[in-house]
Amino acid sequence: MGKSLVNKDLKSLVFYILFFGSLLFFFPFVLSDFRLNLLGKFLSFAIVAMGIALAWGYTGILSLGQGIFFGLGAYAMAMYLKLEASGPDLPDFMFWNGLTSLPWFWKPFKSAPFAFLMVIIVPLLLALIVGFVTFRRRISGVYFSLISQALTLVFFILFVGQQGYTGGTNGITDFSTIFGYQLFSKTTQHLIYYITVFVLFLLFLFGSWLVKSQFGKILVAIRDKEDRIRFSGYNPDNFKMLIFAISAVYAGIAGALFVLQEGLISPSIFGVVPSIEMVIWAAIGGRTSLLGAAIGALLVNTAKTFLSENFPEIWLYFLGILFIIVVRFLPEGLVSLFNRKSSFSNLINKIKLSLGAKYVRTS
Amino acid sequence: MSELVKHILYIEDLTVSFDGFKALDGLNFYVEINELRVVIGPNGAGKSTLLDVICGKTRPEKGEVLFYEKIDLKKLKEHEIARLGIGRKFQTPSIYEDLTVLENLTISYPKKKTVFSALFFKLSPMDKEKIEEMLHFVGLIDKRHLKAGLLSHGEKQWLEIAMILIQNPKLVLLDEPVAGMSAKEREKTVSLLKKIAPGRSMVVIEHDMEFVKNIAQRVTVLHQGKVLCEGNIERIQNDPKVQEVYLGGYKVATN
Amino acid sequence: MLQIKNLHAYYGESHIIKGVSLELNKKETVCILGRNGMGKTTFMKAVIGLLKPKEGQIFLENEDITMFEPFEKVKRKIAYVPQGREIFPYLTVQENLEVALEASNKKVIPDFIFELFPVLKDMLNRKGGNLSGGQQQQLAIARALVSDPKIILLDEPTEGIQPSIIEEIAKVLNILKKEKGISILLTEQVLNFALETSDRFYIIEKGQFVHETTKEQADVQKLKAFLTF
Amino acid sequence: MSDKSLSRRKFLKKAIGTGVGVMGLSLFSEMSWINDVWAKEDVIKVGILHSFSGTMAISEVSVAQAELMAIEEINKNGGVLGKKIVPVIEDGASDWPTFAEKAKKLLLKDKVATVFGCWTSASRKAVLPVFERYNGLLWYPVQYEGMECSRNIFYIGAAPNQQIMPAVSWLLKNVGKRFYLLGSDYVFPRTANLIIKAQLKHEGGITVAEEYVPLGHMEFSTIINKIKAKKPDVIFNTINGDSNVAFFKQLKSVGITANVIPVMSVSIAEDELRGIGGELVEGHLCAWNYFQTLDNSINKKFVANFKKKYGENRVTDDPIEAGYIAVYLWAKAVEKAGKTDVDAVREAARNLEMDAPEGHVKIDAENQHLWKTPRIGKIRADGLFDIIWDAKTPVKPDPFPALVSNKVCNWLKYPKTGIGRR
Amino acid sequence: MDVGIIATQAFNGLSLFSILLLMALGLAIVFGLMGVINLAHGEFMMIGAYVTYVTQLFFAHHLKFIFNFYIFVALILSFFLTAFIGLLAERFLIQYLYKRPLDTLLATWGLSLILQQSFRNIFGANNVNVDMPSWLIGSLNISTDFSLPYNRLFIFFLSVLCVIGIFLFLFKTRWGLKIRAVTQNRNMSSALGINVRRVDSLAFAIGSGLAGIAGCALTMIGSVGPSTGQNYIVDSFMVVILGGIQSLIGTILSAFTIAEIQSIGEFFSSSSMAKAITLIAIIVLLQIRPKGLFIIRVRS
Ligand SMILES: Nc1ncnc2c1ncn2[C@@H]1O[C@H](COP(=O)(O)OP(=O)(O)OP(=O)(O)O)[C@@H](O)[C@H]1O
Ligand SMILES: Nc1ncnc2c1ncn2[C@@H]1O[C@H](COP(=O)(O)OP(=O)(O)OP(=O)(O)O)[C@@H](O)[C@H]1O
Ligand SMILES: NC(N)=O
Ligand SMILES: [Mg+2]
Ligand SMILES: [Mg+2]
Repeated sequence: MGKSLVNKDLKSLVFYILFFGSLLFFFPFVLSDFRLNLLGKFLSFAIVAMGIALAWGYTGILSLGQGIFFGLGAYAMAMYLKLEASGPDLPDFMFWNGLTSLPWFWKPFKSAPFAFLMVIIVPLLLALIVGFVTFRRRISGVYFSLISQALTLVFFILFVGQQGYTGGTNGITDFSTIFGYQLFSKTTQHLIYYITVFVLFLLFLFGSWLVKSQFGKILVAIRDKEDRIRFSGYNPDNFKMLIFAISAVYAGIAGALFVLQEGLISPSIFGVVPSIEMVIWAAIGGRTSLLGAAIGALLVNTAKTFLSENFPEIWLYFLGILFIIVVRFLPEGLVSLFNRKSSFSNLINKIKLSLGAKYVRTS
Repeated sequence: MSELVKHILYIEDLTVSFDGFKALDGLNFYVEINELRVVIGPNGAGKSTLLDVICGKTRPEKGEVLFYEKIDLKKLKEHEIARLGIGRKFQTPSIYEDLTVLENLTISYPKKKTVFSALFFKLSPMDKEKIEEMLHFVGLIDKRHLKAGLLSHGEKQWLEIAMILIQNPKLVLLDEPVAGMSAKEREKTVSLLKKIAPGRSMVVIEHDMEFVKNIAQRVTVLHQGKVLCEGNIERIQNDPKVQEVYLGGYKVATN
Repeated sequence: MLQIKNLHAYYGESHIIKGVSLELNKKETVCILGRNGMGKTTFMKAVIGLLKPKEGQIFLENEDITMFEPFEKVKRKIAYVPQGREIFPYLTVQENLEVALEASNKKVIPDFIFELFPVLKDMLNRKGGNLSGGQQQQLAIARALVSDPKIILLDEPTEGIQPSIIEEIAKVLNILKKEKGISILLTEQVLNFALETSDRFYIIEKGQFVHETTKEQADVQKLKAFLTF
Repeated sequence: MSDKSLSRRKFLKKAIGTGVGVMGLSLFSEMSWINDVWAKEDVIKVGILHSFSGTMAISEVSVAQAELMAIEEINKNGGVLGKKIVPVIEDGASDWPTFAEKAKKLLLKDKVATVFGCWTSASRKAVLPVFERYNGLLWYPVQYEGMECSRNIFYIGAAPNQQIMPAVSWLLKNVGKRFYLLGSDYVFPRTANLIIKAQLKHEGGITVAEEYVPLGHMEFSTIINKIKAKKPDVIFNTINGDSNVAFFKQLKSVGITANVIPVMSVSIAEDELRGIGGELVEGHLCAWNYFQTLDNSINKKFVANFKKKYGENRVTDDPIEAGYIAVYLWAKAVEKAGKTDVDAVREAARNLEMDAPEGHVKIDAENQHLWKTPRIGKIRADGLFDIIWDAKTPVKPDPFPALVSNKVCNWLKYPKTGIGRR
Repeated sequence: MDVGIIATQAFNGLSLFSILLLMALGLAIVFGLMGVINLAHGEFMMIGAYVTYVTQLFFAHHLKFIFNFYIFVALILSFFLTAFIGLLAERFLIQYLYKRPLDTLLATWGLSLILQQSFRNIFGANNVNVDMPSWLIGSLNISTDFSLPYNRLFIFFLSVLCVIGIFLFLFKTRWGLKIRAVTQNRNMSSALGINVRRVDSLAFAIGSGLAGIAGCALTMIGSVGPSTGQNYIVDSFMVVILGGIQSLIGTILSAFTIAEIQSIGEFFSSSSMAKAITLIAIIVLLQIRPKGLFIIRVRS
């Protein structure tokens, strides 16, 4: 037993090194700038997916509102960038919406440190509030998921409606510099790519540490039997709030990195659809594995780009079928293919179960 | 704790009703510190409901539920009650199926249970030893790395008992701990309970009279949400009302 | 009636039932005794079809029903009382019972059910999930009887039931056997109950039968020994 | 059974493995050095960037078809500069960041000479910085709210003074003063209404209400009740997409026909009317620069070709026509410049004129918008229009109406930013 | 404000109520009872809508003389065709996911993408136009400024009919009982002699069929396009969630609550704000009743 454990750890270690090594030393040298920029964007998505793995995979909280947090992080960053791009003028969209002066809540975003802080604080606070009003009232499972979906819609409507303050449907776009450097110069973009990889790595380490800790075990226990954990003396509400907030912060940070590379943010990210897609990334890759979820985000988005570029008129079929196949046959996501042998045979068993022995239940 | 406190559990006039049906009906129930109390009674008498109220799962309609005669349990949440030192085993085994046996015990271990302490929690070698010992005791040492969901019914029962005991509670509530256990395990449970009994109070619900006889000091019989009769096992066995509503012709062999 | 030949069953890759053969005759009660985790429940599941056996055969009156779905077996008059009750929590007691009419040719719940379990009569409109543990167990047995079976599989039926009702159940099982000609396959850990109701005994250990005896020949001490070691 | 499941197992293993492989490969195939090895044929690549999926596909697919038709026609006549035009089609998927990504891809990876695309203002705003950053060229085919001035975009649809504002003036003169403004919650309607309100104030009209519905809104009964309560003379409709169907159906069912309160729409044209049903909207009004029923030979040929290519039941409309002529305008500019270089084409396009299905058009030298003729049509039962008014001559485009802005867009006068003060 | 406006507004609330109810009814079975988070519910509605479109075309071309009655044929066809497609989805996809309810969300999302694209490829990216039968155009005039549009009255009665039908089916028939049993405990139902596969398929098919009926009805007031279905999905789920899963009465109650909040809110503010207000109100209401307005509690 001990031996195979070591083996497994060694194997994963090799895998981690390969993964992050190739992000650092391989892709930047073989990909064109455009593709590297895409990859950087996908890496920011990978961060969202890791957050989802923490909340959903480990704790059983399926949030269909990650787009909100991603969006808030992105808007915080975009507000700073927009102010920097506008110089002394009012941002263009405010002007054509008839505003005459900068709204008070925009003002502090002139400061980069403040904006960076807000990238974390705003999602964190909102998640804590949402967590407070739902988990405390023991709203969980599907209820929570669908409430978070409704919230997404609320945010969408509000951001679209407050055009003068948010840029409306257009969102915030047209940036030029960051700290005075050209945002879209080759060097800046390369640097941002490396920062993204680095952040991904840090958040991966942090997440791994979390799930290995006692805290992580309690999360799994909550996923299993939330009611029971109370009788062991834990208050699951607090645990859930914290992990949900952490996953929100992951999304917020990802949003900020996204804006830096995409050069725009719009409320469409608050839409119901992007939030569902985020969950799908994690599911496809493997919701109970941080790196799995991250890889899911990379693969799904690569596939989406590849398919939509090559089959612009019918790519949705492929994507739809891909989702169905993975969910149907790989409930643990694609990582289960790469895991130890025994997991692989587990998968085979699962397939077998679903093909033949439908009534087998393990409870 | 003041010298005068005699009862760890002080319940008076407790009433619980569900849509008009009174599961507990003005129940008075007192358990002394360090007492092992057995509660029996017909199916549906309200035994599990009583435990539900004590550990905060069910809120009563009226009545007093005091811990050490002064802490009002009605006002507390489940985890707060658990932290006071009240551990409960459920009627059907309730464990974390996706965690290993070992992890099930580790998270039940009585250390600070706030969010932040959990982040930095580490078991000391002594704690580990205690857990190992407990695993040995309940015969799950070989299965400690197995996912708990894969245990058989009886093994799950054992695991849950171990989880309660490792919490080292002042008051242990056990709902039918030997249901589904084989004779051997029943005997083991008896000795286990006897071993852990000193220094703590216990309320045990059981239908297995053999088992009851082996552990009981004082037995309470509930019926229709009220106490029907209370006393030692002989007295209970010979009470005609108890025989009528509960025992039937059953007689525990005297050995 | 029921013949089981060399049955093997697995959970995933773990081999739980390892070649078990058993015969259940008409008007007979057979009891499988065994300690925790020895495979009693797994065996029952394999027989009723909730778990598909990997190897071996099950015959019902010479028809091979090994790979039948549970409902097909039930239609052939086998009833099953699972360990853990498995009551429909959101259905009323009455509805819980009515569901079982599916496999019977009757339209209404027969009265004898309520004679056997008078508690249920008072609770017809209560949701199954709200019954006490013992009440649920009674409901589970009653539900099996509603379908008017020829064979009943009972997985630890006395768990959580008060002594007087255990006695009742023992009586009922004996009556069913004698008067209705029902065959019963039972798992138990409580020897007293087993001795009161069963004609033959098997001891299961680690998925295999290690001892077999009839009531007449039964050596109680020996059986006890099996259960305690 | 176990045999069968074994082979199925193998199959699945393979299938899933292949799937993963394809995804991995797709990443590889995008690596720069592989791209460079790709054969370079002597053609001119242009981008078609529209939504082929999502909500906006409803409108954008037809425009893309018109653009493709124009490309095909030009190729049939020998192409531009003797080379064939090859369209690279990308799906913006009704999602603005996707538009931006695809725009980058077209410019950086495919290195297209120009791009025809977008519909919503939001998608245009999303790609605008991309086109400016990489000095690409976008031909935008839809009417819009103005307030924009980019040297990398040619605006082929109407500016506010070529559609909305003439429509308001006409309504004030011919229908009444009390306007009920109803639009989608969205940039174009909100900005358009800003202009309309200013204009009403200026020309003596009254805004009785201003109301926005979320995109995709389906339930108009309450709004219609409000309309009844406010008793406007006209409803000025800037609703986009799906919701129009619901709006008109429900309006009709409570008996508000064009005779009672006419609706003037600026975001629906013949193509959308197909999905609403002519009887429902008969008698209501739309303002555009082009209608399928325009009576001139160029248009007749255009309509005939379009129907021949895409089906008899298909119709043409303003954005479709704009998409179509955008391709011709670009081709003309390229011929004039003698190369596809963006700066050269932009210079060549100044003052470029053309006889289009909508009549004579000209690219404004100052602001890169198109001179167009405002028109108003009345919807017939067959979903086409009777043209009841037109401005007689093309109007100079003005992206910054003086009523709401003191800016002007003039690249000749302000070569740095294009924007100056009035 | 005069009486007519107020009366109309009251009727609008009722009308929205019936529409929401119709939309949510299928979901109440598929999601509320079976636990399948069917994100393709909107697309299933669109199947009904497109069936109506095709039926209407057929009648317009071949059965002109009875064109006005096409809607009844369309209702029936919508139900059965959508039910059939639901059946296929259940057979080939959903049945494997009953143990993993959250995963149904992902798989049905894939399904909805495929369905949307199919609509686009079959019927074109544009909206299609469904002509109403002439007797559904116009309204019953009670007074000069209070009138009840026939199409809304029709939908109202249709939804009442569907609710009654489903209610009787679920609670008064053996099949209904079986559906409820199976959705609570699949294994045990099988062990009591129920052919679980059949019941699952039937339940899912009926839920889908109801979505088809809703889609058919909605052609009378809304548009029919490839992605129209997405607009309905959040609303439908909110109705079921607020009502409390497992409870049909709850669904009715919640449809009513939501409709009233929405239509009153809309009258006094704007549709966008009303929508946001409604969603927030739902969240607040769930604070007070975390498992829905009407929930049957059981212990374990
Ligand atoms: N939520 C509820 N709604 C309605 N009745 C309930 C509810 N909870 C419990 N009851 C009823 O209350 C009574 C007491 O139940 P309880 O579980 O306490 O019995 P018990 O003494 O533990 O029985 P057992 O020995 O069978 O476990 C039973 O009749 C049960 O049906
Ligand atoms: N779903 C499952 N997956 C894997 N292993 C299982 C599963 N369920 C049970 N087991 C294992 O199978 C063995 C037999 O279990 P089973 O439930 O049949 O025992 P049992 O004899 O009924 O015990 P008990 O008296 O405790 O009910 C046990 O060792 C258990 O750990
Ligand atoms: N430009 C528009 N109609 O969005
Ligand atoms: Mg109990
Ligand atoms: Mg068992």
